Amino acid sequence: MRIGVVTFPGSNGDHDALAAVELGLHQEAIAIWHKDHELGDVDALLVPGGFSWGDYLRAGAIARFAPVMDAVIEFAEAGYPVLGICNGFQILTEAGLLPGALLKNSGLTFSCRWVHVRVETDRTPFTHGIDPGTVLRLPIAHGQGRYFAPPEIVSDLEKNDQIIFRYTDRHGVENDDANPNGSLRNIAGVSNRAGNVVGLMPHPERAYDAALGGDDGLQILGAMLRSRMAVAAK
Amino acid sequence: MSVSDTTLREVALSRSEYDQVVVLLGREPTPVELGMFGAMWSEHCGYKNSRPLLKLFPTSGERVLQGPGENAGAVDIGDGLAVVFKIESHNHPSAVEPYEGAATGVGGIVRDIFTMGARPIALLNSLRFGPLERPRNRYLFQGVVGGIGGYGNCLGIPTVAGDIFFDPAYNGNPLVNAMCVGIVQHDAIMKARASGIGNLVVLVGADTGRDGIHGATFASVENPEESHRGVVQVGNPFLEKLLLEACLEVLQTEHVVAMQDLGAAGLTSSTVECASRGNVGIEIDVQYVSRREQGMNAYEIMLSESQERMLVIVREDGLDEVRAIFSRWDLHSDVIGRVTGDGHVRVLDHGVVVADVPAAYFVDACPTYVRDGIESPEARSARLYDCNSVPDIAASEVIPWLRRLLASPNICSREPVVRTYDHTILSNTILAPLEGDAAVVRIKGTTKALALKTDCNPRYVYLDPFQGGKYAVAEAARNVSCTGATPLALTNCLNFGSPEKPAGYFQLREAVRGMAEAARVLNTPVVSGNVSLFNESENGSILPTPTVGMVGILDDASKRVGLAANAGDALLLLGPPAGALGASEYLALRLGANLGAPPPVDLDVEARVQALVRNLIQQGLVTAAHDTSEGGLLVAIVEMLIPQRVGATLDLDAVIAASLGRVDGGLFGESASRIIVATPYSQRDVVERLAASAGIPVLTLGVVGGSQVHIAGVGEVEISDLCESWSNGLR
Amino acid sequence: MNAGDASVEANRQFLIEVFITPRPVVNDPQGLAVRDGLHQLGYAGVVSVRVGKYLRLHLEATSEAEAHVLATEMCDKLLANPVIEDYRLSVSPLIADATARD
Amino acid sequence: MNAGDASVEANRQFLIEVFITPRPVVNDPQGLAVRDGLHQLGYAGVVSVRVGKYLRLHLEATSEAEAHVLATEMCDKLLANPVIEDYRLSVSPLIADATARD
Ligand SMILES: Nc1ncnc2c1ncn2[C@@H]1O[C@H](COP(=O)(O)OP(=O)(O)O)[C@@H](O)[C@H]1O
Ligand SMILES: [Mg+2]
Repeated sequence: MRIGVVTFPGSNGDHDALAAVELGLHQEAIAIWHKDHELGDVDALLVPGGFSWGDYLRAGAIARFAPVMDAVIEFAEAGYPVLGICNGFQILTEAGLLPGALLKNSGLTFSCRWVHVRVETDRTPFTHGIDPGTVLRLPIAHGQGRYFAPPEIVSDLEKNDQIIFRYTDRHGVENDDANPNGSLRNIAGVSNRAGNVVGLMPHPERAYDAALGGDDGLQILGAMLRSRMAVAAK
Repeated sequence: MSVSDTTLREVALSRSEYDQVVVLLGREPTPVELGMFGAMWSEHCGYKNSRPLLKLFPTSGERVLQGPGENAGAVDIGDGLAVVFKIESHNHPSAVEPYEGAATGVGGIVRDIFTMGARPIALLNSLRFGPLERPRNRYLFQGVVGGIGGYGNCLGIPTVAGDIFFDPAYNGNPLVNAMCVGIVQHDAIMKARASGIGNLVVLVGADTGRDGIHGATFASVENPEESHRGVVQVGNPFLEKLLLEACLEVLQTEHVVAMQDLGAAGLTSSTVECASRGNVGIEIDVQYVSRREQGMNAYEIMLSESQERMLVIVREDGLDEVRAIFSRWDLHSDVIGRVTGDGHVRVLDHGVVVADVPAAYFVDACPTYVRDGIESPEARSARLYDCNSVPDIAASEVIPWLRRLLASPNICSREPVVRTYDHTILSNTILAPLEGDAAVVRIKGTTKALALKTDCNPRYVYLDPFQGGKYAVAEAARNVSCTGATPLALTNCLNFGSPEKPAGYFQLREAVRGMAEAARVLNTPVVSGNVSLFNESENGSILPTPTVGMVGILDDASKRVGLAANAGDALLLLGPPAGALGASEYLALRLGANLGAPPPVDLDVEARVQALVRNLIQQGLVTAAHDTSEGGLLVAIVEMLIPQRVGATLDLDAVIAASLGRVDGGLFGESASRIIVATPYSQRDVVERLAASAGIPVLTLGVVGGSQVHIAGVGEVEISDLCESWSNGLR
Repeated sequence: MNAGDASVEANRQFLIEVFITPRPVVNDPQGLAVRDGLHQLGYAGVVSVRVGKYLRLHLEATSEAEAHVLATEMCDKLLANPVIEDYRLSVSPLIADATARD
Repeated sequence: MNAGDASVEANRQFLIEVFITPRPVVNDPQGLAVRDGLHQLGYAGVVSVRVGKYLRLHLEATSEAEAHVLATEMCDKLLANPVIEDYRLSVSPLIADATARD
């Protein structure tokens, strides 16, 4: 499988995403530049973390207008798997590919630590084959990860099975202590209506090797490989 | 015509230094030249007071590829790779504007690393503040921590280790030392030596503004808040990230002959250093320098310390390719001049010469001072304080004291700080902050890893600069050894008060002597460093703080060991068992003052204890290792129990007996060369045997398990209670 | 919003608006990035951008003059960082109704 | 600041001020923190604080009306995010002299 990784000015998770694809998934990683107008021949796309344009104004706000974004939007609308991680999630919400927005953490500081998230649905290419209710341990590292969407949107998300990950304790129980940033209803990741575009704040691409503290991230990245046929069939 | 005292004060030159300038030039300097001399002859750039002392450091070794003198040191780590590292202070700017001061400190040290062609892979920071009860100190603390995280996180370089210490001597004068570590192929190491007459001088990155004018001079005078009149520098980590990637890419081409970041004294020091190191001249015209503001004159342009700028010396035929790479990264670059053959730094403003001085005058002719140093009477009498005049504590007081020590700001959990630093980015961190005595980061594509730590107990250095200097090196190395890594080399930042005061000079000289001796015996040459003197405020000098940044190598990364003990492990103490009260955190808390002689370091024992622990780790015999430092033995034991929230059953009578029979001395006294290891109970005797054959005392302290810490003859306490004391000290 | 009770009878509420900008000579990386972003969007006419903060406070005070004095003090002490920022403020009386909405 | 040349003759410069606030339904922890900080300093009369952004743009346009249209577009596209933010803007002509200072 050929997995594209987009680099924006200020991206810094691109190296990890490329490494996770190559060293963790053993798949081909393709670096894509923000000034490119085409994605080339890729089967799936990772929009990595970092501080695109310094996160100035709002995280992801300026990146959303990068030349490559037209191609990203086209790719997403064609139903291919697109995963936005951290800043990538922020960019995809700014671009309107995902609902909601990500605000400054309720604690007002950057937070780097390992958290638990519960997989809410297996209908996306990034959770395909993972039993709903499975708890994964992943690192977070962000200052603006508080998920917010207006109430009517959130009920839509619930109704349409678009909430993909929730922060929980290690036993899968949702509570305030397990919510690292004040996200609405402990939401850690959401998808678009179709389910092929997913964004999450935790970093699966930094959890591909037990030596790093855990390899649960491989389940999310690896799900792409299993679900590929399903997506291609559409 | 003679220059006024006010002007001289502005450039921080003495009258006699000015006279030397006139003699050298054979004429009065122009205003621009005078400003340039002021910057280059400041302590910060010229090391006027420290240069003779720095010669005491051992700087070479089989693995040293680059010692002091370039932007950073470089050490061979095999596989054709080198580790490049340096530590630098940003104390004065942080006292004025803590967030931006600390942020730009990180920015500066990162540039020093990628200037060498190395990719930065880790950041460390060493911080000193006055007590947090004072609102101003808390403001500085929060700002500094915020700035370090804000800049490093954005750059995507993990901040993996550091150290923090509080003492009233840092009121109004916090210390902010940042260290960066990078990796480079041997043959890709780039130097800051201009060469090739006719080659082009290219300035790339941020536009030049009026920020930080006289930063270098201002870093070398007392009372920063008062003396600082320039515009505070505001960092742009986003721009630095672009510079980092673009510079590393440009260095892949054949077109660059030298690279130098613009740090203190901006264009002045970068042009002077590039020319002087390369034994060539440089001619630039400031009209080509892009500005952020209108109406800047040559003086301001030459002394501006605007951040995120680099000087690149490029072959003319490669210019287009180099500039294309920069513009691909949306970076603006200007050709501002050329390399010349006459050894002069010549500055033009629209073709008119405004400065023309042989580079050597700025560098080689910089005056140096060797002064008289005398121990201050206060430090002397504090050192000679009779610790045994303090009554011992009763067994019933041990647990309350333990809790008090665990909650002390100098000992308690650094979690509230480290959580705001991204330590997982780059996916190399295999021993994270709080997991081990040093951080361990793997090197992708090899089996190797680096162990990194900064350290300095400034209380020790204050009370006995020579022993304290030795101890700082020994402790940093010990922390590295406790992960299983072999200490390779060190960098250091000498943060001291005024060397013009005999007591200040004494501290500086003695600490450097001690550090040099330890570095020699422990075989960890000094490959880079930085000097920050004149750290004084209305309450006098800071505690002398020679921060050591140690780098070690672990050939097999999978062998690394943290500090968390497991249930079922035995705890063994390696090294001389006795603790003593002198200069301890315990005594400081008890008496509210820094008192007593710090523990002396027997470097031979130190080296053997460290070798032993590395050997044990190498053989897979231990699950955890941790040295005893502030707080002494019992605190160190509890620090090994906290991560797994597990208890232990301890018998520490032998330690107490060895410590003149004092309960407080044995449990809370401090000492050098002690390491506690946790080993599966069944392997205890193997460890004992190896220790015996290495000639190192070994003592079984107890067994890990349960939810309580039981201490024979003392009582017990829930580990969760101890966790609570430890966790909340910085909140 | 529990401080909003009317127990101190004479007090009225004022809206304080504080406009904080980076001082003119201070580098404003955020402004530069936004300017470049706008250029990328095709707004070539954007000459410069400075990004600051906008605070809205509801404050109880006995008079507009007092509100002004208090607000100035708060800016000097906490809201603006004089080392790198300038501020300007405006005070206006709040009608009870508006309070609820803001 | 190289975009500031006067080659487009008809153009004049305008100062655009943009005031961005978090939408009322959005929690503003920063505002709460500032309020608490002010209470701690003894300003008990502070009822609420909301923290937003204040942008100052210098924009070339042929008329104030055009400047207003452009500024509104920029806000809608980039400067504010309608999911979480409200904005207000004001346009005023810049006299040549003021340009240099801001
Ligand atoms: N400023 C800091 N930044 C990052 N990590 C830090 C900082 N200060 C302390 N740490 C981490 O906290 C842990 C404890 O540090 P310290 O108390 O200095 O250990 P020791 O007493 O063994 O030298 C280490 O993992 C260290 O790297
Ligand atoms: Mg240690």
